[in-house]
Parts: sequence; C-alpha cells; structure tokens
Amino acid sequence: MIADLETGLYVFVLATFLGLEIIRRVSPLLHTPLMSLTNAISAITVVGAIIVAGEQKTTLSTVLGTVAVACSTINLVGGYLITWRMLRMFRKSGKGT
Amino acid sequence: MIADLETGLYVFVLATFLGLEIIRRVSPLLHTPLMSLTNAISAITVVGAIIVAGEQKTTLSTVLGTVAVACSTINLVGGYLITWRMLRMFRKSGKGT
Amino acid sequence: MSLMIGRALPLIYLAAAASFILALKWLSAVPTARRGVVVGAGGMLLAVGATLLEPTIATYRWIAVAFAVGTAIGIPMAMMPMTAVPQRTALSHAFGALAAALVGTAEYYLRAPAIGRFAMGALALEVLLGSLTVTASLMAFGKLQELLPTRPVVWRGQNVLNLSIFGLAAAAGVVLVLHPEAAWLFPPFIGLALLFGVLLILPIGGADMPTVISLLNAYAGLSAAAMGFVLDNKLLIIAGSLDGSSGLILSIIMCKAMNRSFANVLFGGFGQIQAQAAGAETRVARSAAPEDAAEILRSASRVVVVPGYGMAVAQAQHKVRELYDILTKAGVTVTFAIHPVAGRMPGHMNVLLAEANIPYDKLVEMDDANAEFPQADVALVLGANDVTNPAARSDKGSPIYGMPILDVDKSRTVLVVKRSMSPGFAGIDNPLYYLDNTLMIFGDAKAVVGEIVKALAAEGTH
Amino acid sequence: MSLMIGRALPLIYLAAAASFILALKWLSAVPTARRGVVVGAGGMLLAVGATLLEPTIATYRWIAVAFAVGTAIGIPMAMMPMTAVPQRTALSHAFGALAAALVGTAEYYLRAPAIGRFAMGALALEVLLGSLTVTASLMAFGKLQELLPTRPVVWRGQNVLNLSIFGLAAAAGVVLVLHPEAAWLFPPFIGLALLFGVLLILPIGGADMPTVISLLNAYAGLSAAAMGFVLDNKLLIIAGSLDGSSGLILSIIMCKAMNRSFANVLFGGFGQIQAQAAGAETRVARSAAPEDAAEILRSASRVVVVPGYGMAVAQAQHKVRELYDILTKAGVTVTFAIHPVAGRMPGHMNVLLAEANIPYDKLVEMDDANAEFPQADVALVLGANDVTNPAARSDKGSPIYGMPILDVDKSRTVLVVKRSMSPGFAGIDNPLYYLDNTLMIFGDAKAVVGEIVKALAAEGTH
Ligand SMILES: NC(=O)c1ccc[n+]([C@@H]2O[C@H](COP(=O)([O-])OP(=O)(O)OC[C@H]3O[C@@H](n4cnc5c(N)ncnc54)[C@H](OP(=O)(O)O)[C@@H]3O)[C@@H](O)[C@H]2O)c1
Ligand SMILES: NC(=O)c1ccc[n+]([C@@H]2O[C@H](COP(=O)([O-])OP(=O)(O)OC[C@H]3O[C@@H](n4cnc5c(N)ncnc54)[C@H](OP(=O)(O)O)[C@@H]3O)[C@@H](O)[C@H]2O)c1
Repeated sequence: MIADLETGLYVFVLATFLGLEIIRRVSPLLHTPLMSLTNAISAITVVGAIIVAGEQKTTLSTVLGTVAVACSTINLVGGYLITWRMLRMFRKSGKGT
Repeated sequence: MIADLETGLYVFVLATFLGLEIIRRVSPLLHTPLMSLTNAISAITVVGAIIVAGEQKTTLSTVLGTVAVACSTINLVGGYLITWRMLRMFRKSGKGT
Repeated sequence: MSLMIGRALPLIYLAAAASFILALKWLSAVPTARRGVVVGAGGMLLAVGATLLEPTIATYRWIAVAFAVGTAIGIPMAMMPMTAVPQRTALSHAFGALAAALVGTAEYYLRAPAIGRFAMGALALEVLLGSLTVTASLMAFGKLQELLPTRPVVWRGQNVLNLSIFGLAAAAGVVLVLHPEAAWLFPPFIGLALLFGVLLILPIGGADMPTVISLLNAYAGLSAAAMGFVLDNKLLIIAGSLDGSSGLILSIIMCKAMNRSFANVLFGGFGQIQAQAAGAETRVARSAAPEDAAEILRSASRVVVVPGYGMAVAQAQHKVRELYDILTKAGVTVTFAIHPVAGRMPGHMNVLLAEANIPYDKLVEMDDANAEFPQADVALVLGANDVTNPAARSDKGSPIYGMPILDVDKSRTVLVVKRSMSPGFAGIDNPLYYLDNTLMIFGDAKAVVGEIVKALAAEGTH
Repeated sequence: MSLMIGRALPLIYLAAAASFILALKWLSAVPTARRGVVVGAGGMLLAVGATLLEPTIATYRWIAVAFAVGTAIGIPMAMMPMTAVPQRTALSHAFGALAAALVGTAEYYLRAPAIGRFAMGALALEVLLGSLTVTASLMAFGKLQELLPTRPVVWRGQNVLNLSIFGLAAAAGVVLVLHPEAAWLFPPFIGLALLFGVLLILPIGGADMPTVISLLNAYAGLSAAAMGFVLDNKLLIIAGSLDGSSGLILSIIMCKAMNRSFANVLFGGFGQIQAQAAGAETRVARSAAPEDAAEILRSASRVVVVPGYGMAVAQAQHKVRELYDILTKAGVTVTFAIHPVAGRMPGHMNVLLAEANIPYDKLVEMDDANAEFPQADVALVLGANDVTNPAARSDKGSPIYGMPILDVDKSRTVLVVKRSMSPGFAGIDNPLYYLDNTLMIFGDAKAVVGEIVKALAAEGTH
C-alpha cells in the first residue's frame, strides 16, 4: 500500500508538471476545444466504472457502476465528437469554405 | 519485480516527455550551461554508489562503489560550480561589469 | 487470453496515457490539433477495449446498456450549437464528477472496513470532490442556461455557514479514514458534500460561471486522479492530473484577464451592487442608423471588428461572415480583435467565428490588436462591452480597474452595436459610449449587421 | 531515526526530482537561471544527505574518502577556462558513465545469479551503455584536447567490424540476461563494450565531437535511468531521463544547424576527403592591415560582429570587449550574430562573450541577425568560417550545402579576421573571401583585434 502511494505520488507530480507545461502553450485560439478535449480525456474514469459494473459483486455496486459507465460514456462520446466538430471549423484564409 | 518494471516505465515515459518539453524551450543563449547543469543533475547516481560503497558487503563492491562515489562527486561538485560560474557571467546592458 | 491481457494491460494503459499527452501537445496549434483528437480517441478506445477483456468482468449486460445510454445522450450533447458550449461544459463536468463519486461509493461499500488507510484517504477525497463538483456544476449549468437566477444570492454570515458545512464534510471524511467501519457516516458525508456544492455557487454571479467551471474542471480532474490512487491505476492518475492542470491554468488565465483573484471570484458576490450605479448617467451618446454605419465602413481602409458576448447571444456570427466577405471584396482590410475573456468562456469568440468560416489567421490576440487600433479607421464593436471599457485604464474607482482591455477608443471611429445603453456582465457604465468618436447603433447584433450588409450590397450595385 | 528515514526517503527523493525539474525549467531564460541552479543543488544535497542516513550503510570511511577525492578533482574541473568547456564536458561524461558502469558491475557480483530477469536486463543495459560511453568520451576528450589526431581514422570494412563488435557485446548481454550465472561472460561483455566505445569514435572527425558528446550525454542519461530500474529508484530514472532528453535535443539541434543526419555524423567520416580540394583555388583575396580595418569601423554606424571557433582558439573575447566598448562609445551600434553551431559546442560563443562581460541582449540569434546584415555597414568575422560560407546557399556540390548560414556577404563591407586562407572545420574553401566587398585581415584574432583597438584609441586622442 505504501509502495502504491509512493508510485502514485511520483506519477501525479510528473503528470501535473507535464500538464502545466503543455497546457500553458495551448494557443488561446483553441481554449474552447481544450476544455472539451480534457473533458473527453478525463472520461477515462470509464475503465474503473466498467470493472465495478461488470464484476457484479453486489446489486448496489452493479447499479452504481452501470450509472457511472453511462455518465463517463456521455463525456467520452460527446467530448471527442464536439472537439472534432469545433476543430473542423478552424480554417486558414484562402482555403475554401 | 513486474510491478517495479511497470512503475519504472511510467516514470520513465513521463519524465522523458517532460524533459523534451522543458529542454526544447531553453534559450540557445544558455545551451552551454544547460549541458553542464544536466551533467550535474545526472550525478545523482551518487546515491546508488553511496549505498554500494557503504554497505561493505565484499571488497570488490566496496572498491567499485568508492570509485563510483568519487566519479559522481566530481560531476556533482564540478557541474554545479561551473554552471554557476557561467551564469554569473551573463549580464544585461547597463548593469555594471 | 485473460492472462495475456493481465500482463499487457499496464503497457496498454501506458500507451493510452502517452496518447493523451500527445493529444494535448498537438492541440497547442491549429495545424496539428485534429491529429491530436484522433490520437487521443485512439488511446481511449485501446484502453476501454483492453479493460473489457479483463477476466473479473462477470457480465457485459449492464455495461452494454450503459454504453448505449451514454452514447444516446453523448451524441446530441456534442451537436449543441456553439453558443451553448459553456452550459454543455458545465453539464459534462457534472457527469464526469458523478462517475467518480459513484465509483468511489461503490468501492467503499465493497471494500470497507477492510480497506487500507491510505486507499480510504484517496477514496474520501474522490467522493468529496466528486460530489461537490456534481451539484456545483449543475448549479453553474442552471445559471448559464438561465434556469436559475443569474444574480448572486448573498446573505450575512454566508461565508461562515459555507465554511462550516465544508468543515463538517471534511471532518466526516477524516473520521471515515480513521474508522472505515463507520458506514452510517458515509451517506451524511456525501450529503454534506452535495450541499456544499450548491452553497458554493449561490453567491457567484452568472457571468463568473466560466471561471467557476474551470475550477470545477480542476476539481473533477483531481477527483479522477484520487480514483486512480484508490484503484492503483496510473492511467487515471495521469488523465486526472492533465485535466486538473488544464482547469487550473484556464482559471488563472481568466482571473488575470479580469484582474481579479480566485478569492474575489468565489466569495466576492461580483455583479451584485454595481448594477444600481448605472442609472445615474446624464451624458448623452450619439446614435446612428445601420445605413450610416455602412457608409463609414465603405470609406474605411482598415476595420477591426471587436466581437463580444452580444454576438454570441444574437448568433450573429454568420452575418458577420457576410460583412467580412463584402468588405474584403471591396478592398477593406478586416481583422478581428479577440479579448481573452470576451464572451462567456475562454476562446468563445474564436469558435463562433471559426464556425462561420472566418479564417483563424484573421483573429488577432489582445496585445497585437492594441498595436493595430491607432492605425484603424473603424473599430466595430459587436455586442462587446466590458472588454472595451476605458474606465479599466483610467478610473481607479471602477470595479474593473486594472483589467487589460482592447483600446478601441484609439481608432478613428468607433461603431458600437448593442440593443440599449444597459451595462454588460460587470454591471457598470461604459464611458466609451460618450466619446466624440463613438457612434451607437442600437439593435440586435444579427439584425444590425444584416442591415449593414444589405446597405453595402445595394451600394455596390449602384 | 532509521525507520523514519526509511519512510521519508521516497518523499525526499520526490522533492529532489521536483527540484531538478524546476532547475531545468528555470534555466530556460537568463533572469531565472541562477535560481534554477540553486534549487537543483539544494535538491541534490537533500537527496545525498538523506541517503547518508540509510541504516544499511555500515561505514562512512570510504564514502568520506571518495567525497574528498571527488571534490578535490571537481573544483579545479569547474575552474577551467571557458574555452576548455567542450573537453571538460567530454571528461565529465566519462566520469558519469564510469560511475554507472561500476555500480552496475558491483550489483551484478552482489546479486547474480539470484537476480530477476528484468533487473538483469536493466543492469546489462546500464553496464553496456555506461562502459561504451566511458571510452567513447575519453576518445572524444583526446580529440578535442588534440592529444589524439583529430582527423577521422577510416578503413575499409570499418562499419562492418564496428557493428560486429557491438553485435557481440549485445549478444553477451542477452546471454547474461538469460543465464545470470554465467559470470565468466561478464568481463568480456564489459571489454567488448569498452572496445566498441573506442571504435565508435575513431572514424569521427575532431570537429564532429560536439554532436557526439551530446549523443554520449544521452547515453549516459539512459545508463543512469537503467540504474534506476535496477535499484528501483525513481529519482535516478527521472534524472536519467532528463539528462537523456537534453543530450538528444542538443544533438538534434546541432544536426539541423549543420543540415546533416545522425548517420552522417556517426558514420560519415566527415572532414576527411574534402581537405584536399582546398588547394586548387586560384582566385585572389584582397587583404588589409588592422589600421585599415580600424578606419572602416570608425566610419561605420552599424557593425555586426560574427565570432567563430577562431575567437575561442585565440582567447580573443576580452579584446573583443575592448573593441565593443570603444566603438559603442564612439556612437557605433555593435551587435553580435551568433550561429547555433559557431565554435565547438552549442552556446559556445555566448559563454565566451558573457565571460568578457558583453551584455547578453547584444547577442543576436541567426534568424534575427540575417535580417540585420543588409542594413549593416560592416560585418566583422572573427575566426568564423563555415558558418559564413555562402556556398551553403548556392553550391549544390558543397558538403555543407543546405546548412543555414549567417548572410554576412549581404552587408556593405565584410572584414574577415583569421590567420591564413586555410579552411575551417568542414575542410572546404570559402568563396566569401573572394568577394568584392570582402577584406581579409590576416593574423591571430586576439592580436588583430588588439591592434584595431589601439588604432581606434590613437585616432580618438588626435
Ligand atoms: N470569456 C470568459 O472566459 C469570461 C469568464 C469570466 C467572466 N467573463 C466576463 O464576461 C465579460 C465579457 O465581456 P464582453 O464585452 O464580451 O461582454 P459584456 O461586457 O457582458 O457585454 C455584452 C454586451 O452585449 C450586448 N448584447 C447582449 N445581447 C445582444 C444582442 N442580441 N445584440 C447585440 N448586443 C447584445 C449587451 O448590451 P445590450 O443589453 O445593450 O444589448 C452587453 O452590454 C467580461 O466582463 C468578462 O470579465 C468572461
Ligand atoms: N558549435 C557546435 O556545437 C558545433 C557542433 C558540431 C560541429 N560544429 C562545426 O564547427 C564549425 C564551426 O564554425 P566556425 O565558423 O565557428 O568555425 P570554423 O569553420 O571551424 O572556422 C574557424 C576558423 O577560425 C580560424 N582561426 C583558428 N584559430 C584562429 C586564431 N587564433 N585567430 C584567428 N582565427 C583563427 C581558422 O582559420 P585560420 O586557420 O586561417 O586562422 C578557421 O578557419 C562548423 O562547421 C560547425 O558545423 C560546431
């Protein structure tokens, strides 16, 4: 358990440094797609929900897990889709409509 | 052991991404100090060497460990010192000699 | 098969984490951004696919149902008009946080009391942040969709009450960490967190919601990272951290662009008192008809358009595109000056204008735009207000003093399109409207721009 | 006490890792760079201090001796003149790699054959990369210090031989991973790696050493990271990865600035054949005395100085500072154009000029400098050669064709200070010297600049 904590902290610190570094550099032009893309990415919680829903250990856990999978899926599907839709709109001058 | 490998890989991948991201942004003005600073930082191998030298398990390991500590210390001391010396040289116009 | 997946899973998750990092990296610039989305989605599919092969899964029935329901809701949510993006974002944070809170709850009832202290700590954090983010996001959604009153709701002792509720929730969490067997405490713990989420948003004005949403984004990210600690899943920790940093950075950018602090946004009750001051004005503004505006634009050689929240409300972006086309064809140089907090979310104006096919290299950021105004013949302010208010530069008493603004008043002529003299989000009067070089064109932005276009087109056929 | 350290150690190491990250982050710009060094050194002391408290340490005697010896060698190595930095860097990579290889070797004899397959794999990688980097770095040091012939040593079948040696070393490594008990194989394994390090550098010309050093930096970093895998120490993995990325990025930058590929640097035998071509030249260059140069500089209003390797060889930077002072005082605008690969290591010219107290805001990067030359009255080329060679722009047959250069030939007058007509690192002739607007001033850079300064000073007192 303590080893897990240690590993988790290393991963957390490194990923946070990396996130701050990368996201500071996102052009303001793309801040709205950025919000929807991070939203989609954080829908990765679905992998935890899938296990809980699929294990079928108790009725409660199955119900909670199923609702959680549904919620995450909304963000997963919706997030990538709307980001894609937005990015398809960005065009440079002189590149047709 | 497999858990160690997994953790190690995560840390390695994240740190490499982070390193590439940060170092790409170092001003060319400071590329020489960058080389000496990373040199100093990688002297952290000294912590591994200290254990080997201090454990005194076999004569061979003590000898190898001691030489390793000495080598790392050269880089540690020399690296930070020369980086500091270099950086003290960089001055903006109008700020005395 | 199952053994293979068990061994490969960490590597697949690592690949997914790398794909998320690349996705955000490539999102930093338009030319690589789409590639980023594809890679990010690919990593996600890989991770989900591999997880589905886990041998602990006893039945796929409920998972399939949930996928179907989620997709059925997710697709329409992705098809909302661009003007609804702020609300949509709030709603999706609610879903994300709910998923984290539910998984945390399920894990508690499955594993307590035989749960390690550290895992229980992460679980409590996950459930606390998740639950409060659910209600707070729903409240934010309600305010942005104007289902709830957008003015801040404040009362005496509010901050003390809120802090006490939060303190109670945190205390319940600590007790649960020390005594995971105290299952009776779990429902009140969640209840307090949900309640705190509601109370947190009540005193915050509707127009401060974008900053709040970004903060909630950071909370949702932290909650997902905590879930990663509970499940010992590094992919979740990484995705949560990335999400958290994004929320944090966007809210810092917004606070800086408004020259305000986090504390002021969260506890300031902004947008509440200042509204009354606006009525006292006695100076007069000059107004003009859309036809006059067309005349002025026609004879200009450099026009800078300054879009604001009003353009989003009026959905005027497609008409703006027509105006851009007709002016460009007539040899007028047209650019768009984008203030970082114009509209109601970061980058709001950019997506709207991109939706209307305005090339993104014509969208100019604040600092560059401010270098352009002195050379511009016309600044056409379209439903923007606060972001053009010169009081931010000169009037130390103004609530927006010190906020960096677009210096539209430095251009030769300023045309302001809005429906009335009423104030914008900050609830304060705008001295710009009384300057000698300013002309007001009253009306709905879409209608006014439409008429300007018509006038220009008619002139063109003479 | 010891238990406390055992628990706190991972957190202390995490803090050290964060301090290294911050150190490199702050090194990105001059104003924050010193803070970076302090933070990095602080993290290092913390980590070393905490490690010394580890209960497994039975005696401090040898550690203390090693600290003393290391410090006694490290301090003079930090006091070397700036012109010796390339050699110094090569030498320090040898030390770093040696430490990694020795620890790996010690671990092997302590733990084998009861060592896990994965740890043994990391160990083999550590020892392989460490050992080859030791000899390769020493060779690079020898070439840079001119203890060894700097020309590439090539022969037929060389690449095949080198690859075979490497293949043998790798094969030995694989066998050791599969059969860690085969201790007899360990010494030959190291021997092959050491030999490969020597063979790797033989065919590479002295002036390609900077790129090679950077690559060796990356190897040393990887070797430290592998050591982290062996010892399950995440701090080592992080520091090694940072070091590795730095080496990789710098070598990519250098290759791009020379328009060459890694393969060409490593296996190209660059600087070998072209030398013979130089003699065939029949055109004549005009030369002038330092006094004439002083006259020309005196009447200029914009001077761009282009320093190169020759300035480093001559140690002329302090004289250059005198020239800068006297010209600036006379109202001449003086800037310095820095090519990314001028000299013999990345940023070489910058440290030399900074050493001579030239303000860093006068040092202009290539692209900006190339915008300045057409407006410059004089380009003063000080011991630079290849980085000013116009053949890179126009002559498709030239070995440096396509390398981005400083367009000194576009300025009104070009003054070239060098000792002879002999070629620079690339071993090729420079058509710049035969242009109508070029004047050669032959002599050692320090001496010539000194005379120019004397002439200017004498003139000033008339
Ligand atoms: N973007 C962000 O991320 C963000 C985040 C937090 C806060 N904010 C705040 O939001 C504000 C944004 O400034 P802004 O200048 O874009 O907007 P604003 O100051 O809120 O002003 C919008 C103006 O648009 C006009 N308008 C509304 N509907 C219209 C219609 N249909 N046609 C024409 N005009 C219409 C309104 O005047 P009438 O009623 O007279 O028409 C109003 O004065 C700033 O104060 C900023 O601090 C933004
Ligand atoms: N900086 C890096 O990181 C790096 C990395 C890899 C390769 N390189 C290579 O190194 C080269 C650097 O170009 P560069 O223009 O700086 O140097 P260069 O092309 O090597 O030329 C240096 C010139 O300085 C002259 N010189 C030598 N000693 C001198 C003295 N005491 N006084 C006056 N002049 C003296 C030499 O001519 P005389 O003998 O006639 O005096 C020589 O032509 C490039 O080809 C680059 O690709 C650099």
